[in-house]
Amino acid sequence: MEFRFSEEQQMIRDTAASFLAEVSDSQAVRQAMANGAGYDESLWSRITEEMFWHAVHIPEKLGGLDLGYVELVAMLEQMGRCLTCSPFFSTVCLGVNALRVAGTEAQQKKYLAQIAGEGRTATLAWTGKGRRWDAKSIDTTYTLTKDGVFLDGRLHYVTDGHTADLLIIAARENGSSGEQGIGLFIVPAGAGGVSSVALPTMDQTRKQATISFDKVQVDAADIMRDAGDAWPLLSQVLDLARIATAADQTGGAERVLEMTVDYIKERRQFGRPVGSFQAMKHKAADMMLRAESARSALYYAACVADEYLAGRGTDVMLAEAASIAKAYCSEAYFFNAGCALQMHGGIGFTWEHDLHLYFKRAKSTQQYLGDASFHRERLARMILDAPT
Amino acid sequence: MEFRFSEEQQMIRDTAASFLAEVSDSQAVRQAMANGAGYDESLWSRITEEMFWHAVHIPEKLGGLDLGYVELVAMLEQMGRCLTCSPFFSTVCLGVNALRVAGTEAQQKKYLAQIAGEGRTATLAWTGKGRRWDAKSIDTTYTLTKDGVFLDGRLHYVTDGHTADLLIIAARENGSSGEQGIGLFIVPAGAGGVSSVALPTMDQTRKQATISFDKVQVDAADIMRDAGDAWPLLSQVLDLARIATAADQTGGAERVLEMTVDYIKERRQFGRPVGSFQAMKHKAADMMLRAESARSALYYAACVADEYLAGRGTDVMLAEAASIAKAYCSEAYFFNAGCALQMHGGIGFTWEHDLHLYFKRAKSTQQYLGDASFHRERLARMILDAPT
Amino acid sequence: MRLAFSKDDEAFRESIASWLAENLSGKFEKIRFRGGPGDEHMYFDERRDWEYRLADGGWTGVGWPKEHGGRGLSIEQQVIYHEEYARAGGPGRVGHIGEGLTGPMLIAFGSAEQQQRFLPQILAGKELWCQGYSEPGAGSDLANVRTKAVFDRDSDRWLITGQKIWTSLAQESDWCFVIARTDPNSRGSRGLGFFLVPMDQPGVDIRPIRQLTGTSEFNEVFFDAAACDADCIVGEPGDGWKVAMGLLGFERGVSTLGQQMLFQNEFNEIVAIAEENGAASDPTIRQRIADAHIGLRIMRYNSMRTLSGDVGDGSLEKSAMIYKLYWSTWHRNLGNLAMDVLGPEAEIAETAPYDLTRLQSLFLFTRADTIYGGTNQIQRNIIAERALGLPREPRPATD
Amino acid sequence: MRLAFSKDDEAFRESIASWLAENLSGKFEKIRFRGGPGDEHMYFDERRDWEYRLADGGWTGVGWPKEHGGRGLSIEQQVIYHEEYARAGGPGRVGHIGEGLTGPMLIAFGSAEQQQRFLPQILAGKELWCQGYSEPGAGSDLANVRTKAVFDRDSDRWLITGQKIWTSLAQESDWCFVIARTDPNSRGSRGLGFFLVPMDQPGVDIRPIRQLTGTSEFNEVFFDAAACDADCIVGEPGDGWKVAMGLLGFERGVSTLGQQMLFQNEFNEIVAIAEENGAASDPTIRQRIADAHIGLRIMRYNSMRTLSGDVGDGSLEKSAMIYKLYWSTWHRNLGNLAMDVLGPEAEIAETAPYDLTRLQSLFLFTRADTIYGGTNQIQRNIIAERALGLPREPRPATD
Repeated sequence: MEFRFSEEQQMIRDTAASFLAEVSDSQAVRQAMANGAGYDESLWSRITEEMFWHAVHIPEKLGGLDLGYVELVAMLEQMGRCLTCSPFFSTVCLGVNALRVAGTEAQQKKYLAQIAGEGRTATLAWTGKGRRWDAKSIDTTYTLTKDGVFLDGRLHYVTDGHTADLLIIAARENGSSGEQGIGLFIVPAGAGGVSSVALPTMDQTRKQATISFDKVQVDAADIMRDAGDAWPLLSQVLDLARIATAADQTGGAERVLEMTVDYIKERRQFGRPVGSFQAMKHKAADMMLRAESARSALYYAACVADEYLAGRGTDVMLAEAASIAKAYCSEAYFFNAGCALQMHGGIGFTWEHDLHLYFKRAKSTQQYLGDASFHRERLARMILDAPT
Repeated sequence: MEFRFSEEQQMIRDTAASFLAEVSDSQAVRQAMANGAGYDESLWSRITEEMFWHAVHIPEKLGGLDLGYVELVAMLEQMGRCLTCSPFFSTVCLGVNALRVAGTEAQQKKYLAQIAGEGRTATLAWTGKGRRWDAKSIDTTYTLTKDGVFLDGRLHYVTDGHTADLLIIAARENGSSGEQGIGLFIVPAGAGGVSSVALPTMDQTRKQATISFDKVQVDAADIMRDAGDAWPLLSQVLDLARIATAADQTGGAERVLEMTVDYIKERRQFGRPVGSFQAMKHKAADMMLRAESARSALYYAACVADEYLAGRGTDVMLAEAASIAKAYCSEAYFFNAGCALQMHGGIGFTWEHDLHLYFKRAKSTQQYLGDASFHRERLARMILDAPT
Repeated sequence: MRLAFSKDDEAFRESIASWLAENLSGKFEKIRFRGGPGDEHMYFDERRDWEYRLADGGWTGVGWPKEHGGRGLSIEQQVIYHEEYARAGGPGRVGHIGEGLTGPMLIAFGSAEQQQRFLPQILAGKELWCQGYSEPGAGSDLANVRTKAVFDRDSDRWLITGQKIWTSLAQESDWCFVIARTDPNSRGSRGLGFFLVPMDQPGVDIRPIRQLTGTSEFNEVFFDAAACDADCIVGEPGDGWKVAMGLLGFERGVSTLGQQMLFQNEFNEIVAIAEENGAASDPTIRQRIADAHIGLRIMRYNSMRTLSGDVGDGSLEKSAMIYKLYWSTWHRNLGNLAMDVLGPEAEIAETAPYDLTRLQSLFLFTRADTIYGGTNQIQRNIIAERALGLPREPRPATD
Repeated sequence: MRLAFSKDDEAFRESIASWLAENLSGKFEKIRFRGGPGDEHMYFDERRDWEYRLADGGWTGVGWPKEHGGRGLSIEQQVIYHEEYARAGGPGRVGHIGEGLTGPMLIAFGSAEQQQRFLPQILAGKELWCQGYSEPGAGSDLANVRTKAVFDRDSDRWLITGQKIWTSLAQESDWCFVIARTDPNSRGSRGLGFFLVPMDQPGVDIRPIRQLTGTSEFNEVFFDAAACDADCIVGEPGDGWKVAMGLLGFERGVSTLGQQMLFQNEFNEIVAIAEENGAASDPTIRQRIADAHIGLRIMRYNSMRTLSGDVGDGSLEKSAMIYKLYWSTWHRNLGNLAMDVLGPEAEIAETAPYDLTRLQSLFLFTRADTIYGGTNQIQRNIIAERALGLPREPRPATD
């Protein structure tokens, strides 16, 4: 048992911090969020070619760095601190995870190598319109015919869905319901019958698209594992993505605290720094409690993800750790960002100040893949309704 | 529209305050809570003979004062401030209300006159063991035979159930469920087959008993209105009792704020009154916001109760106002009492200090007749599930 | 205590309701429910026309005394007026600062000449007002005013120089009331004057502030020797703080009930969405919707108690003093609830690049509710010190 | 980072688990899960016997260095020890103050003679300790010590006079460590001494404090020229504050994990009740149970991070500094949850007149968690000033 970054992990974290300070400052973020793709191509090239981060947990034999989830999380935390705009999350935390969890050996060989080697981007699309994040939200259908598998439907809230090269699609067998009949499929973005529409979003640093499937034919080789029974696999992919999201949130929750502490040390009112008022100090202490606890929840979940990906942990452990991290970090980030806005007063309300970007990202990540109340109910099922 | 005490109401409130200051101080409360009955007989005599409060909203023709719910609430608020121990709540807010709402003319004539004239006490018993406060909690049964009606079962959490002269019992027709098959019955405490056990309670200022019914025969004349279909009537009685409870809570929520403000003005630490620290001041402000808002919710509900008892308001209006008041005042009192304990530090933790009596009463009244979450769900049904 | 309105009052309700039904239609149909906080920039011209229509009908200044051209309505009828106005979807009033602040301030502190000069124009909807209170660097420390007013004997005018911030509707306004320092050697709340400054002059420069919503309801206003006639100071030099504080008190009047009806409309919109998208069956959302409902009802009861002058135990003071803290917190929570009812759909904006939906604007804009007009922290200080008598923060030994 | 324990550590786990299974039985069966906070007065004699049994097995002072008679376990094995102890229902330790505070304090600050005199007795469970820190009137202002220590040359002893409060287990203790003022002209944290005072002497008077639970875990202790041998001062006169502050630091060690296992037992009891009485199907209770679960797990991860010495960004300091605020708030909420899971049944006490159930005691006793050992307000000040570097409250200009 050792619950701290190793020296190597520490180095990865520090490298990420200094790289991002250079390439993902406020100006870079604002440029990226205003462009249609939602990220800067040249930054993505530097990430994939110079840093090779996108291959962080792709196995060595497929051209990856073969590092673990703790290392991934260390990078994501720094990206959260900087509001980095890139297809990193969708490609690595949705695409690579889905391939690692649900891809056949052949699919992994082909697609993970493509991602590692060519910097291709990927994403996962699975929900229909609505406010659910469970199996019932899946309403795109697949139909098995003598000519192969066909996908039909519209997928919503797809992170980077308008730019990803590779789409991993969850669909349900026509007529199935709930957790039954779910299949996962790999579809190139350019396949016939696929169309995507980018949507304007309140949080401009995390782009979303709607993707429509009109009788899209899927190669037999691109049907992922356990088709018809793939909900458990998808659920594990989602849990890995939740831990990744919690990393972004933890970084943001820390960063807004720092911004606030810096501000209230300097800002003077009534003849003294506002940071000397107890109301400010106590709120800052509450923020730190949350930021530190978010880190603990996150690092633990990252360790569990490592165990799981190494085949040593169970899906139940993964689900529990992911729900704890996502529930806690979602609330911590939103709480901290809200306090930060309040403690900055009017200045934090301006477009020029970066705070609103954090506040909006706190809200969008809070909702994404289930908010705290969703995950608490999920944990309650594990605690209270589990067969004894 | 006038939303303030009239001069007469103000006078009633002031009279109550000064009377209770004399007869229901800390020492009186501590003596009463330590004795078996839970109240001091001589205080009850003064209330019934000298003040005539127990007859506050009994019609004049039956020997009562014929005042309204606003006046009743004004008294209860003062009792809450003083933690007064007496069978006032059970007799007036359960017994009299039940007779007014569900009693036949003959029953009102007989029993309200008994209460007004002889100071007899009464209570309402309706729930079985468990944590529900809806119709499903009723599990005492009544059976119609050729010899009359027979009651069987055990009733829990009965306020003053071990001392009340008159029991009003809710029971369900054998085999019925939910809101169907409910009847209300008047049973003298001494009737054959009735036995009661007083229970030790965490809040010693509000006594409870369990009452057992073993084939208790009820006079035909003591079957209350709408037997078999009396849930709506019972529900209205409960709503009136909830408003009365909210009055007790409002009084308590105000009183603990005052105690705290007095204490933190005097208590010095770090060379200054602790009340000059922002953490204390802001908490006190939050307490005041709740105490004032509790009053508003309470007085509004009292007005609605008056309208209802005068035949001008609907049961839906009553239910809404009661749930708003009970939800808000329950949380306000518990919040304020909890803050008061924290702000008093060690001294508030001692048996000798009265604060714990308020804290415990805040908890017991919070639970009684449904906590805030129960009432919010009830309101949600009105807001969201009502047929449009 | 009684809840019912008198027959006269109910008849009055009928008259305003039918007037609104008749007039708030046709070309005004599209401005129904628009122009509230965070939406103030929308349909400005139409709402200006609507102000004239209201004035023609005699529905401006309904609470002002008759001798000043108002309608002199009783509290009850003002309550009814605001209820019906909001129920009908009456748009945010472009003249609300003039009617709600400048007018009552001039009635209380202005000279007869000032009253005659300005009040009729406000009632007619012809002159719009904005306010020049906050300054950059002052924030919650309102008395920390750096804007200067110097009397120029040559032109017989006050010349105002300084910077104000968070001024809404500055571009649309004809006049601005400005608090400025008349005694350059003074500090804090002494030595201030209260000025009525025309906006259409070279010395006034308005720069919109782009807010987190992407829109610009607020402005910075730069005064560079902006001129103000000698008779456009309210009271004497040095009276500025007194006038400013009196003016802040007007914000807690009957119009709070109108504000609450707008809140009710927002709440209803959220409930309708919850019923439509299934959020209404989520138990935690149900709790929060009920909680918002409770909060809004009690906000109303608090106001009714204040308006009825419930003075027992000094409660008038108390129920009025909690008002800002109460509503701002409630409203901020409502904005968050709106997003959580919507779920992931909450992220999707109206149109690219960044036109937000009304509920997104609500969510973001309500974060300012707990800041402007005295932050929640300042409100709690005021409550603790004035209503509860707790000691002030000791002055620091050294600055 | 890794979560797994080594094979050696797992073998160690096996050894302590089987020792406990073997020994915590028979006459000790009834003290399983007893004697925790709020329950410290229960089964004292049996728990004292249990302390001897632990000592015989070599299971006291497991974290103390070997050269001082301890077992010198690694952090990992201490974690395991506490986990297994709590899992087995090991009772609240009567010797916990000696083992957790006095021992480490003497090892850090005591003389060799003091170490030889006291440490073996603590390890053997033969001498029990209590603490004399708080004083009435001082509250959170710990440095406001009024108890005096005067050196009496005739008897070659220190004479202690003053009053301490909130001293738990005073009646059962052989020794008390006392912070007292050695320099009568000093104020605040200067001029204090740290004394080891025998309790069984005429100058010591113990008066139980009846708490809101009706029970008396805490005491007032009056010292009236209580004698303390010259060699029973730790360090020099004037060193008292340094020793006291060092000692406070020991409270955040590995034993926090043991505390958490007790919390887990309480949580499990509440879950079992919820499953039995139907609360488990109440959506708001489900949310709160899940939240308590989340809170407890993260409390553990926070401790693991502290114990692993995660020093990146000074986080060691940070994760340790939030500990008290975190657990006290969590525990208080758990007490409230227990009541709400029980519903109306929560009111019913064990037996008349006023013997409370364990969960009622939990509910009431946890209200003290956020007060003693530094209130939540003090904790937030410390976090803000020491971890975040925010300015101290300015000293008042006049007192």
